[in-house]
Amino acid sequence: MSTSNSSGERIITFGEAVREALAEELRRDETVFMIGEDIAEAGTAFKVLTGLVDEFGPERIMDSPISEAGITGIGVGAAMTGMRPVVDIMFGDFITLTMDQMVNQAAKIHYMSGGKFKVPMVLRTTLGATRRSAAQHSQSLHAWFSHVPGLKVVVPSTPYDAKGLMKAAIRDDNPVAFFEDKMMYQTKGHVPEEEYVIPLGVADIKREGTDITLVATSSMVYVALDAAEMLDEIGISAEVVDPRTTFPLDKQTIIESAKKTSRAIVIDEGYERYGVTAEIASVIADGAFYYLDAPVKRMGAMDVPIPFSPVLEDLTVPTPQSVTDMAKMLTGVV
Amino acid sequence: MSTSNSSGERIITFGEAVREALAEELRRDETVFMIGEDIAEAGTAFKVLTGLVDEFGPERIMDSPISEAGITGIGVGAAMTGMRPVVDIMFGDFITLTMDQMVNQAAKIHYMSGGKFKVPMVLRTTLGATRRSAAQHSQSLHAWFSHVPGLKVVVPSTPYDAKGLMKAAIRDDNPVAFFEDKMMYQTKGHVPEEEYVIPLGVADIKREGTDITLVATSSMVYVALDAAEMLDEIGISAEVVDPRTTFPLDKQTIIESAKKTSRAIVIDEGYERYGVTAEIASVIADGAFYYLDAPVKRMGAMDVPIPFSPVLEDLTVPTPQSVTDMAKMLTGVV
Amino acid sequence: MAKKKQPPAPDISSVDVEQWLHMYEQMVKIRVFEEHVNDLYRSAKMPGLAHLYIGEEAIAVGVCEALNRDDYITSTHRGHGHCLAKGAEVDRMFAELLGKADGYCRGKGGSMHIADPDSGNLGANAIVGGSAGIATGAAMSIKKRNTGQVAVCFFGEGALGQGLLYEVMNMAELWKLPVIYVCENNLYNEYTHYSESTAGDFMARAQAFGINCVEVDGQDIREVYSVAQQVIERARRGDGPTFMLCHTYRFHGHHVGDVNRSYYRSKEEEDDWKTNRDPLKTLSEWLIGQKMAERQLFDTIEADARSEIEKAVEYALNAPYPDVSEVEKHVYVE
Amino acid sequence: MAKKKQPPAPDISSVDVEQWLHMYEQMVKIRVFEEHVNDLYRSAKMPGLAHLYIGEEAIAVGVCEALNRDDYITSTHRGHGHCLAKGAEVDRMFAELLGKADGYCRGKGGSMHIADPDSGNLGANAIVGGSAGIATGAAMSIKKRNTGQVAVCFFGEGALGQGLLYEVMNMAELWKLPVIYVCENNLYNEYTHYSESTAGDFMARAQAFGINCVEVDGQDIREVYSVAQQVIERARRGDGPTFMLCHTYRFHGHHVGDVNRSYYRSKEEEDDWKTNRDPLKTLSEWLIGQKMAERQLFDTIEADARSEIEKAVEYALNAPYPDVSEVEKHVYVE
Ligand SMILES: Cc1ncc(C[n+]2csc(CCOP(=O)(O)OP(=O)(O)O)c2C)c(N)n1
Ligand SMILES: Cc1ncc(C[n+]2csc(CCOP(=O)(O)OP(=O)(O)O)c2C)c(N)n1
Ligand SMILES: [Mg+2]
Ligand SMILES: [Mg+2]
Repeated sequence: MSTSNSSGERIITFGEAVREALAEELRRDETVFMIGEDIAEAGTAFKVLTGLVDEFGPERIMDSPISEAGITGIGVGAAMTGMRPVVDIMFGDFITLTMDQMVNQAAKIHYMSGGKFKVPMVLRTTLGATRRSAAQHSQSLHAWFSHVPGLKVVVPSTPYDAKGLMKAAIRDDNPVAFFEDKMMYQTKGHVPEEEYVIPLGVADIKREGTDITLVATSSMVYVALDAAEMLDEIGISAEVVDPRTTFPLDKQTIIESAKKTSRAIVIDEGYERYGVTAEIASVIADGAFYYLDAPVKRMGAMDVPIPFSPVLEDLTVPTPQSVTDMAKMLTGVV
Repeated sequence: MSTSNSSGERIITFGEAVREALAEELRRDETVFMIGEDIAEAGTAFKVLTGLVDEFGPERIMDSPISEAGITGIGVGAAMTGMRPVVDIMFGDFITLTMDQMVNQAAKIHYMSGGKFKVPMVLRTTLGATRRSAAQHSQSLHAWFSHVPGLKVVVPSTPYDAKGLMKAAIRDDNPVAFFEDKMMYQTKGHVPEEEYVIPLGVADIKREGTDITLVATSSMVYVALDAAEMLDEIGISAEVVDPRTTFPLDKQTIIESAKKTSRAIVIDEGYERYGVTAEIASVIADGAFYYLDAPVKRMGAMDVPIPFSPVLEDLTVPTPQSVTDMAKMLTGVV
Repeated sequence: MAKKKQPPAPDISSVDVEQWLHMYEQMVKIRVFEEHVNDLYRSAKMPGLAHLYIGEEAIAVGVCEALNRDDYITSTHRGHGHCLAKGAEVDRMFAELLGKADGYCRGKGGSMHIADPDSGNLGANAIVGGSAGIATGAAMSIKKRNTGQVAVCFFGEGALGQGLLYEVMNMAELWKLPVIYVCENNLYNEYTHYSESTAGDFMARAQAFGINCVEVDGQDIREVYSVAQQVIERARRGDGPTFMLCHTYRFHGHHVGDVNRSYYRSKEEEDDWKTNRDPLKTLSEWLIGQKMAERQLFDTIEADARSEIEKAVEYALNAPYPDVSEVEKHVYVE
Repeated sequence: MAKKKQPPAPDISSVDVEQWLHMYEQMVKIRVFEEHVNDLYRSAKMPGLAHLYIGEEAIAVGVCEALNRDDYITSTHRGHGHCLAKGAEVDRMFAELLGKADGYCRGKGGSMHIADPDSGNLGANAIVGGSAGIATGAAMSIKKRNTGQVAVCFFGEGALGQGLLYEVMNMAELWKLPVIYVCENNLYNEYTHYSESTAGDFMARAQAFGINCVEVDGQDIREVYSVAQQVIERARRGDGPTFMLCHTYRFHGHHVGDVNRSYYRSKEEEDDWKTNRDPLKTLSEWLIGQKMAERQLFDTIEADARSEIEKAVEYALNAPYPDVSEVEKHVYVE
C-alpha cells in the first residue's frame, strides 16, 4: 500500500516498513526464520506480518503455542547452532515470561563461553499505551533489557528507521530486543526502494534547534516534534534527538546536543522511575555538567499501572503540551 | 549465637537478624508463612532459616518444588485471600522466572481492582557478586522491581536494618521485594533485644560528613564507609547515605545531603547502565542542581555478565579504593 | 479428541425445575450481556476490545451454580461470563467496560480485569494462564485458614502452553489443595486451532500429576453442573484438585473486532455449533421435552433479561468517569 | 517409583569388548576427575563450589557413546560428567574450574558453564531446567538445516518443577524435533527428596505430550547405552523426541560443601547404592564374569586415568589467569 509524496518519495507505514525489513532478510538469508503466536495466517494481532507466510511458508513463519518462555529458549538454541531466529512476542508486557531465557541465557552465553558461542537472535515485541488495553497490555518495559549487558535494544520511531534498524538487528550477531510502539503501525513516512541498513548505536537528530534538547524515544519522538512546533511559535528553538537504540547508546550525540542548547528534557514512554529517562538524564547531567543552565528533566510514563479508563490512561503519557510546559519552565519563559 | 560488644549491646549476624525478624513475625501473626526451595530442614542454601521449621512446622515453613514462577503465583493468590506469604527465591538471579507473577500480577492487582484487593506478600531473595558463583548466581537485579509501580524494594545493609525492615515488609499491605546480599550473612552488628520496626522509605545517614556524599546501597554501604575512612586520612570528609529502600526512595534526605556537600557519588552493586545508580544520580542532579560543584558520579557493577574467574570477578564491583579515587577526582584532590 | 467415558453418568435427578430455570436465566443474562458488548463496540461506545463468551455459557453457569458465594474463582480475558455467573451485577459490569467510576474496578481494570471480592471473584486476567498461580494460592490459603471454601481456575485451552500451569498443578496435587482447573477448550487459541499448538492429550497433562480428571460436554449444562458439583465436593472434603476439561466453542470472533474469520475456521463449523450445540437451546429444549417448562417461559426470561440489561447499558453510558485524581490512587495500599 | 517394563530388553550383542572398555575408561575418567575436584575444593585451591557427578557416570557415558561428535548436548550445574563424556579434555576442564585463561571458557564460565563447540557441548547451565529451551532450539535448527544431528538435554529430576520443560516438550513433539530429554533422577533436589516435590508419575509427564518415553537403570551402562542408541536413531530418522528417565544416585553431597547429609538422607542409603549399584563396578564385574576382561585390566585403566588427571590438575594449577583486559571482552560479538 505504498504511496508517494509530492517529491516523489515512496511513503509507507511503520508496519509495512517492519514487514519489508523482515521479508528482505528472510529472502537474503535462509537461516532467518520467525516464530511466534498467530504470526502466520493471522499475520500477528496487529497484522504486521500479513502475507509473509505465503511467500516463505510455515517452516519459516512458524505459529507457536502460547509459550513465550519456550519460544524464546528455542530461539536461543537455534541461534547458537547456525540459525537467525526472530522471536515474536505479541505484547511487550509478556517479556516478563521471557526474562530468564533472555537475561540468564541469551545475554550471557557469548561471555560465559569465553566468546565461543554467539546468539544472533531478535526478540521483536511492542510497547506503548493509550490503546485502552489496560495494565497488562500497555507497558513499555524496554528499560529492563537495556539494563542487561549482552543485550542490545532498539526503539525505532519512523518507518525509515524501523526498516533499517530491523535489518541491522537481524544481521547483528548478538541478541537484540526490538520494541515497536503498537500505536505507530499506521504512521507513515518516507522509505526508499533501495536497500539500506542503519547501524545500531547511532542517534538521529530529528530536528535541529538551539535553545533546548528534547531526547525522545519511539513514539515520544512525535510528541517531542509536536512540542517543538509549539515552542517554535513562542520563539524557543528545540532540538529533537532520537537515540534509536537504548543500547548501544549514542552518548556523544546526546551530550553534544545538550552542550549546545544547555538544557534538556528526556522523554520516554516507560515508567519514569528507574527507567530509560533516568539513564539518559544522568548521562547528560554528567557529560554536559559544565554547560547546563538548568537541571535535566525527565518525562516518562506516570508511575502507575496503566489504567483502562480513557480519561485516566491519557494522563499517564507525556503529551506535546506537557513537554512544552516543561520546556517553557526550563527556558524561563512563563 | 549472639554476643555483645564492649558497651553491652547485643551483636548478631545479618543472617541471624533476618531469621529473628521472620521468627518474630511468624509468632506474632499466624497468617504469615514461608514457601521456597529447601527452606525447611535445610534452612536455605545459606542456612539463614535454620531452626524455623522446628518451631513453626512444615505447614508454615514450606519446602517447594523448583518452581519459582509457581510459588510466586501461589504467594499472590494466598496474599489476596488473607495470608501474608514470604516467598523465598534462593538466588536473586532467579527472579527472572517470577517477573510475570510479580509485575503483571502482584504489582497491579490493587490498582486494577480499583483498590479492592491487596497483595501483602514479601519476595525474599539475594543479590551480590564476588562469591565465585558466575554469571547466573551473582546478579543484583533489584533495579527491575524498582522500576515497577506497585512494588516496594528493600536493600538493607546492616543486621539492625535488615531486622527492622523485614518486619516492616511483612506488615506492609503491598508486595515487597527484599534483597539480601549473600556476602553479608556473616556481617555482625548491633541489634537490640527489644522489638522495633523500621518504616520503608526512610534513608539512614550511616556516617556524617561535609565534603562529599556517598549514596550507597546494601553491601556497598561498607565499601562507602571504608572509602570514607580512607578519604578521612587525606582530609576529605565523606557523608554516607543509605537509602535502605530503592522504593519508596527517600529523595529528600539524599538531596539534602548532596546540597550540603555539593558533590555526590552513587554506589550500587547492580549493573551500572539503566540501573539504580542512574535513578538516584538523576534525582540528585535535578534536586541539588544549583548546589553541585561537580557532576554526580555513578559506580555500579561493571556492565558485563559476572565472570567466574576471581581475578576478573573482583574487577566488576566497586571497591573502597575505586570509590576513594573517584571522590578524590571530584573534590579536586589528585 | 474423542470424548472419554470418564465421569459416571451424572445424577441430576435431585435438581428441581427452579434451579434449572435459574441456570437458564444466568446463561441468557450472559448471552444478552455479550450481545450488548458487541453492539457497544460496533457503535464505538466502548473503549478497547472485548472477548465474548457467547456459546460457552453453560460452563461458567454450570460450575458457578455448584459454588457458594464465598468460594473463589479466577477468570480470563474472556471473563464476562465467569464474573456474571459468580454473581456480578450487569450495571457495574457495563460501567467497568466503559471505564466509569462506578465500575467494579472504578474503571481502572476494564473488560479483562474485572474483580469483585463480594462475589469471590479474584479477577479476570489478561495474561493467558496468568491466574493459575493465584487460584492455586487461594486454595492454599483456604487450606491454611481451614474455611472449607474451594477455588476455581477458569482458562482456555491455550493456557496449556504456559509452563506456570504445570508448576502449580504439581503443587496442588502434592498438597491436596481445593482447586478446580476448568479448561474451556473452544478449539482455538486466538486464530490457531488447538491441534496446531497442542501435542498429545489434554487430560493426560493433568493426569500426569496424579490429578483427578474429568471431561464434560461444555454445551450441556446438566453435565457441567453435576460433574462440577461432584468434584467441588471432593475438593471440599480435602481430597484435592480436579482438572475439568470442557468441550465448547465460541460463537463469535476471538474478540469483537475479529469479524472475518474464514481464514481460520469455516462458516459451516460455526453454523453447526450454533445450530446444534447451543447451550441455551439444549437446556430449554430438554426442559420442554421433559414437560418441566413451556416454550413461552423462555421468551419471557429472555425478555426480562433484555430489559434489565438495556437499563444497565443506559445507566453505564450515563455514569460519570472517574475523577482525574484517581489516576494516582490505589497504586499502593496506604 | 516402580520400574516399568517399557523398553524391550536392549540388544547389546553387537557391542564389542573394545567399546565396553572405552565406556569404562570414560566412566573412570569422570570418577577420578570428580575426586580431584573434591580435593581441590577441600584444599581451598578451587574458587566457588562444584556439584559432583560421581555415581551417575553411566548415564553421561552411555548416552554420549551413542552420539556423534557433532551431535549436541546441553548440561546442568552437575555437568562435568556430561562435558567429559561428550569429549572435553581434562586439562582444559580443570583450567576452567580454576578460572584460568586456558579453560574452555577462558575462565569466565567456571564449573557450571562449561561449553565447547568442538565437542558439540552447548553448555552447562546453572539455571535448573534452563537449557531445555536451548536443546529444543538446537533440535529445531538441526531439522531446519537438515543435518541429521540430534540434541540431548540432560537434567536432574528437579527440573520437572520448571514450567519451561513442559512448554518445550510440547513443541518438540508437535514438530517432531530430534531431541532426547534425559532425566537423571538421583532422588534429590538439593536436600529435598523428589517425593516431596513431585506429584504423580515422572514418565506420564512426558507421555502426556505424546512423547516417546523410556525408562532405564541409570547405574547399568549396558541398558543406558542400548536404549540411548535406539531412541537416538529414532530421532535421527525424524520420528521425534524421547523422554529418557534414568534412575540413579549421587554418591556425594549436592555440592562439594554438602558434607553433613544425615538430616536428609541416611548413611545406609548411601552405602547401599555405593556398594550395590556402582556403575563402574557393575560394568567391570559383568565384563569379568563374561570373561571379556580380567580384573587387573581395570586397575590399569584406573591408574592411567589417575596419572592423566594428576598431570592435568598440575597443569591447570600452574596455568595463568586471564589478563584483566578479558573482563570487558566477549560481552558482545564485535
Ligand atoms: C501470556 C500471553 N500470551 C499471549 C497473549 C495474547 N492472547 C490473548 S488471548 C490468546 C488466546 C487464548 O486462547 P485460549 O487460552 O484458548 O482462550 P480463548 O480465547 O479461546 O478463550 C492469546 C494468545 C496473552 N494475553 N498472554
Ligand atoms: C531455577 C533455579 N532454581 C533453583 C536453583 C538452585 N538449585 C541448584 S541445583 C538445585 C537442585 C537441582 O536438583 P536436580 O534437578 O534434581 O539436579 P541434581 O542436583 O540432583 O543433579 C537447585 C534447587 C537453580 N540453580 N535454578
Ligand atoms: Mg481457546
Ligand atoms: Mg536430583
